[in-house]
Amino acid sequence: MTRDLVVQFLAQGAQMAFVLLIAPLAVGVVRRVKARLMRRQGPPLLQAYRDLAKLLRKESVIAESASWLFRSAPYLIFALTWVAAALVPSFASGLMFNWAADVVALVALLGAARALLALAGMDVGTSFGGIGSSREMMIATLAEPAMMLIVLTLAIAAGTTRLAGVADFFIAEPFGVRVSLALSLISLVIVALAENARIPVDNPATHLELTMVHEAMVLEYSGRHLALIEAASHLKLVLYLSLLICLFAPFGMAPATAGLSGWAIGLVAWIAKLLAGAVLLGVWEVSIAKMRVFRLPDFVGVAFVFGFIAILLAFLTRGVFA
Amino acid sequence: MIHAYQLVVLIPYAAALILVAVPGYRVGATANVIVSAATFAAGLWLVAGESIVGDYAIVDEFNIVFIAINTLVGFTTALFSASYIGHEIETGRLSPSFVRFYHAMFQAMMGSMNLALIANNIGVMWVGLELATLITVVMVGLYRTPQAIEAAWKYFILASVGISLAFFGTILIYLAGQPALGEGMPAMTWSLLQAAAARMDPAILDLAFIFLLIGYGTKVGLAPLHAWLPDAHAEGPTPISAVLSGLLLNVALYALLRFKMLVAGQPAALDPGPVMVVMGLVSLIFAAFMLYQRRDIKRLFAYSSIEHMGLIVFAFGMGGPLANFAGLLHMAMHSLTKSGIFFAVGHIAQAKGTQRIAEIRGLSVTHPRLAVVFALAVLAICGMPPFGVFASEFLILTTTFAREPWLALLPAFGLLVGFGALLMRLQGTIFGEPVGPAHRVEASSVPMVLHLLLVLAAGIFLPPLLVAWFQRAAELLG
Amino acid sequence: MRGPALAFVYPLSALAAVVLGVVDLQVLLSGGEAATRLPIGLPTIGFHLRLDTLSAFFGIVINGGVVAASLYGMGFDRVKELTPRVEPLFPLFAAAMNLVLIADDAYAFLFSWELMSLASWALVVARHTDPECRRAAHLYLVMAAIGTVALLFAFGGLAGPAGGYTFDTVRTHPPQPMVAALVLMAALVGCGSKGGLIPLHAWLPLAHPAAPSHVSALMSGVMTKVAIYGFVRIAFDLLGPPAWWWALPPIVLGAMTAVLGLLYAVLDRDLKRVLAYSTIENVGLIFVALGLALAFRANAQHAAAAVAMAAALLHVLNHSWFKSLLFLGAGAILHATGRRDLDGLGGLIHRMPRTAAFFLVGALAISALPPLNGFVSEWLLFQAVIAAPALPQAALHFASPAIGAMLALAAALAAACFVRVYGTAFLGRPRSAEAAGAHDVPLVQQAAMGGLAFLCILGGLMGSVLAAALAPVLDKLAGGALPGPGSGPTPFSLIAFDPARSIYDAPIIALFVAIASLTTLIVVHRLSERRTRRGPAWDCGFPDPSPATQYTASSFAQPLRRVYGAAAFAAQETVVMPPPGDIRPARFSVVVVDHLWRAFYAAPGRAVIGLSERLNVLQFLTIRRYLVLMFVTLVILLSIAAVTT
Amino acid sequence: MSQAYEISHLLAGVMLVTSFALLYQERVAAVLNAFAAQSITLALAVAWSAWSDNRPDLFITALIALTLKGIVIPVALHRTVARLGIHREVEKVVGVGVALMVGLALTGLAQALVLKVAAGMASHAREELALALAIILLGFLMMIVRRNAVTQVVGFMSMENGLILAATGARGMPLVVEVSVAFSVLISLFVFAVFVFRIRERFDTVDLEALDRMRGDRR
Repeated sequence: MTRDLVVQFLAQGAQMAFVLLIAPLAVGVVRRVKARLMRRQGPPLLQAYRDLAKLLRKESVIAESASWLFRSAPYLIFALTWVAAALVPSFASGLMFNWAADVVALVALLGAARALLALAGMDVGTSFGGIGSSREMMIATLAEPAMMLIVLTLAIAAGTTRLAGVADFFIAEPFGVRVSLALSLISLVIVALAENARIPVDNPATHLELTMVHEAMVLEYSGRHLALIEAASHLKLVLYLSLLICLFAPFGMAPATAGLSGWAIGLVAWIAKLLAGAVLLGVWEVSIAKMRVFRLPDFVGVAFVFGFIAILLAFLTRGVFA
Repeated sequence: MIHAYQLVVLIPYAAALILVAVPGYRVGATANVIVSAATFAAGLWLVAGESIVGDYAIVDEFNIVFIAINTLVGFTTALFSASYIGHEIETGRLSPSFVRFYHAMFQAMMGSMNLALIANNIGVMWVGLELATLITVVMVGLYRTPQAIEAAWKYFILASVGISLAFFGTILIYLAGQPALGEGMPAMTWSLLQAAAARMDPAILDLAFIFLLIGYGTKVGLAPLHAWLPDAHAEGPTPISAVLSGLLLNVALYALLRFKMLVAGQPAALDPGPVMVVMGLVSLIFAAFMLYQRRDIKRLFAYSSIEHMGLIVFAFGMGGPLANFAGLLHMAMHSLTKSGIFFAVGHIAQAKGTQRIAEIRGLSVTHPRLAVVFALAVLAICGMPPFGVFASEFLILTTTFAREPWLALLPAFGLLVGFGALLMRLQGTIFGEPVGPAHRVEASSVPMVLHLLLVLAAGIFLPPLLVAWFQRAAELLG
Repeated sequence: MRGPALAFVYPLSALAAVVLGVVDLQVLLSGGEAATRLPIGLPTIGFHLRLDTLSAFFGIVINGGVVAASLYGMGFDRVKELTPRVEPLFPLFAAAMNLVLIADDAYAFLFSWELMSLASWALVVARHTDPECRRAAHLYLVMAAIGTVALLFAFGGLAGPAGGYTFDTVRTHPPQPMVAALVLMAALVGCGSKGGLIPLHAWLPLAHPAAPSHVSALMSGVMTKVAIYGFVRIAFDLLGPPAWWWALPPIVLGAMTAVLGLLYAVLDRDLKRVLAYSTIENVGLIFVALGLALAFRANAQHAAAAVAMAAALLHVLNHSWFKSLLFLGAGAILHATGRRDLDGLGGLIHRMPRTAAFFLVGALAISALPPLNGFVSEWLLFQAVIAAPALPQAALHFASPAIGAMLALAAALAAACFVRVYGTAFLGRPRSAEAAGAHDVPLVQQAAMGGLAFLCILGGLMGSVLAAALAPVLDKLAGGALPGPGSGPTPFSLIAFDPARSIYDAPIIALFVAIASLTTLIVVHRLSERRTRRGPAWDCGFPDPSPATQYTASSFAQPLRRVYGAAAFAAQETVVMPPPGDIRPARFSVVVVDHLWRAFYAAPGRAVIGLSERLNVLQFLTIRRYLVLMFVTLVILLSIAAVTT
Repeated sequence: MSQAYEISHLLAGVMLVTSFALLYQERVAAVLNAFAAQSITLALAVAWSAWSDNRPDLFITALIALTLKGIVIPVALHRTVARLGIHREVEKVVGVGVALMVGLALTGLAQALVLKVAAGMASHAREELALALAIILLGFLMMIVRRNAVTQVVGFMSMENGLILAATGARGMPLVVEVSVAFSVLISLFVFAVFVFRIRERFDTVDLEALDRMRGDRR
């Protein structure tokens, strides 16, 4: 009994470790793919790890006007994102603690990280920080309603808001409410792009001040703080990828009861899907241009519309729960 | 052996004769207070005693309340004017001889109103009411400024026409009662008419009620018969304004209600309810709107009296035990509160040396106590707890909604519009930076505080005796 | 009435509130109730009082707020803070609110309700020399009167023509369906006008800020809850079994209120007004939850009804905590800098660190961010919305996604709004001399804020415990309750419906975050370069010492205004660019139109004044014309008598 | 009895005719004469019913009507008019024709109303009631279709004539005498006021400014 508990605990810990370790790799893959498609050599796959290490080694310079909030925010942001990522079922669905937060709570955790980041952006008192924070929060107001609609669709279909539960549901009967699921897949992808500050919403590679959102907020950070922020954004990318995976491509994921072997299979499948997702993201990002900030409502609006249609369809072909 | 019901009439009339002769306004004022106190005592004696039905006098559950209020407010007003009139002489608005005249007239007026209240004979009641009216006409013109004379003259004309119509109505009641009660006195005696109501001629009864509604309604101040009221209140001496709003309107309404009892007693007659509802609503809403344009503080509260009379008539028009009860309660509360307000207004006018609202500011800074009393009184008349008006308005609106949901919107609308205006004026007068002079106030603040306390007490606890009277009267009113 | 005579007002009211709160708590936990009848009030009916679990719960909410406000009041400089106009009324206000909760007949209820309005009116107009205050107070009391009239109607309908005013009578004789519908609408107007439901909200952002800050805290954090109580009492207790469509008005109005309230808040520059607008938003959320509870109850889905009702009640409690906290914080800022305009503040986190910390807790809590208390109720509310598609009525189906989206939007806007507030008020660099010279408030006031902040955190972690404590109330109102603590993985996991369906376990998550951040801290400090250098802001290489270069509240609002303003307020930006070579600065201006104000306040006001001017002619007629009026009236009545038989 | 009724009916009819005459007259002097005629007729009617129903006290009423309203007041008013210099044509609100039409309508209304009265009351009483009602309404009409004070006072007095007629018509009604006395006091007050306060146009001024001054209530 206790041994079982220990195993469970280790598995949970392992997932935390995995997401943390694989995140920079995923980012590296994206960058590499983009570079290659642009006929560039591109950075080595492990560059992201090196960057983090380098940042950690550097001393951090903090503006005089910065407060304790500026210094403590990175740790919290990193921790929140990490925990959130660890609660999304990755290689196995029934892990020890991933009941602790359902989708709603998960989104809220990310929201907390976002709010802290935006506050940190305002802390030094520069114009760029303000630009970044205000735009970030604006984008969030566009993304969250769409996210809510997706959650609603899934809940209608699977009868639960627990990710593990949804995953189990789709593993059990892979041919669920298909059209509506496809639509909500699209809108979730759009939301993910917006949340992760990817093209066309934001350009992670940019340093043209007036167009940037995420980068503008972290402009004042350096050294270890910047490292944490970067790591957090990597984690967020992985989080959304594995969210997409767990909701729309859960096959291969180990059920709660599976033993070590099942977990191994699940892990392989998960990493494979994750990297595939990264590749797709890279392809997408080179094939489209960044939008002007105030075109975003139209773009994310698409997610909203699709999400809404998805629900209306789900009403027609649904398994009602009560 | 002389009885209390004779006293409440005789004391004032006798006093009037004496006071004409009393030189020196201080003595006169004191005598006025003492006499009014005596009348009040007689009134209380009546309250203590059981009901009386004589040939000429009647004291029953219905009018006892109004006799009590009448004598009480008469007393408090005398008290107020005793301290107020002195100031009027110092400022030279009145000469001592006029004050002497004023005191005599005051007592005569009180006597006439009491006469109208206790009369068991529709003719005598008519006489008393008209006497009171004509005396107030003279009082309104007391200052002899062009405005005062103009107001008095207008009051005189409209009142006289009202008098004539009311008299015609009285004749008609007699004619209606004649078949049942035969010729002579019986057909003019309340108690008998009340008993024989069912056998009275319905058609004449309708006709009579119309004339009485217009005739006495003019004195009640129902729109569109109200025209005399605001100016009379604004131009007369403040104690008279208090008596007008507090008592005369009530007495006129009392007369009207007596006749409504007769009509209610005759099923074949037309139901006066709808007419009263309409006239009440017209007065209520019209007056509420008129409040916004007022510049003179006394005229402001005169219009608010019209508003409340409208509400009361509306309640009686709705009829039914609850609404009638509420109407009676509101009559009592209104007369106490409104006369209290006029006392306060008198203080304010003395403190600031003007009645123009625009020149009254920041009383809460210059005269905190006065401001508190005034504010409480105004909020009370607006139907705010913990004052009695809240209880009556509560009953009126809830019962109306329970019976006629959509109709209830109209009185509510009127009350809200009026509230907006009064609150605006209240805030304007007691708040803000004070401007203009800030004299010491000579007049005694006992009367207004007393009235406020009574209204407060009524809001929190109504004596069972009073409730019993009201309920009995309410069921007579049908 | 000044000086030492009143020095004890705040301590005594704090003490009294503590005692009452304890009594309420005891009643809530024991599930018992106490009733009495005083021989005052309406003749033959009397003044009925009853303390049942529902009243007890709201009593806890209210007395908690009163305690905090009184503590805060103790810290006042009694010379400056115009005490004679505030102190006598403060206890009256608190007492009236408590009285409303225990009133057990229509008269007692409205009596205390109106007393509450009156007392708060006097408090709002305490700064009477400021014309804005007077205007706010006037609008406030008029709106309160409208609400009272609506409630009069509601109770009139409940009591019926016979006048059965006691709540017991009403419960035994519930009104006819048609009447009941009217009553519900009247109650919605009556309580909505006090709670700030659009379009009855406009007084709130004017009146709440006008009052002294601790009174603002009471009005915004607590008095609005009395309004909620009124609606719950009428709709769930007195009105009898609900019809499903009763749910629509509160849900739709509530959702619109939530979104619009925040849009107002995001665009406003006055700190206290922003807070007041966000109160409107939260009241909207609560009304949505109540509407859902009605819908579920009408369809006998008691578990879901319990979830929705729990969301409503917990949000009542939570909002009373963080909104009071935020208003007290705003009061502290006002006290320290004398300013309420966000664009004049900044950098206060350095000058008043404690207040800044407490305010941060409040801001994060009101943004519904885990693991604070705001999120607990928000989570339950979302669970209720997610359950809405299970309702049989098509109207509610198709409403549910719209509602969910609007609530999500509201949540995101709330976060944006309070990042904006905190970022401009406390972070960055001071934008004015006052802000630069600010100092933290007295200890007792810090204690008041600290206590509330602590409650916000505790409530966030112990949400499940609170929900369990609510069980008797939920059972009474919704006919169900949340799954108890035992049924979850841990005793503290909050469960909607059943563990398999949705769990939120705040302590676990908090624990995870704590462990994660601590380990990160330690690890990073182990392996990384620990040196830190202070330098000028980088700012892309062009740091500008002038604080004017920072983002202001207005500039922070710009993206949101661009996205939502055009639709909501017909917001228009105009840039006047001088021709090339002209050295005049370019001018930027924004026009924002408050349609609601125009339609529901300005227009009626104009109508009343205009009509009164028209009618005023009747004051200036000649005597002969008055006689004509009299004559015409007479003839009309005579003609009526002539034709009717 | 029947002949008694014939005569009283005749007299009442004559009074109604004089009311129409009042409406019809253009000049103040003529109005006053018409009024005097009405008052004298009233006196006759009252005297007649006093004699026929042998209620001697009514003779007092008749006497008052005759002396005060038949002679004193008309004469007094003649002199006032002369002094105020308004004996020329009076300013009317509506033309004579309209006034007469309205008068006829009112008479019809009075008839219609009284005809509804149950037969319980003696027919001649009903007739007289109808006439009295008509006279009252016509007097009221007179007050509002004329602009100057004197004619309006006259209108009021003719109203009051109607009242006295109705009162005497109501058989055995007490207090009639007292009331008629009271009324004559009232009327004297009226005339007195017209005398003393020189009320020319206060009754009906078109000068709103003046009214503002009077009322001290700026618009």
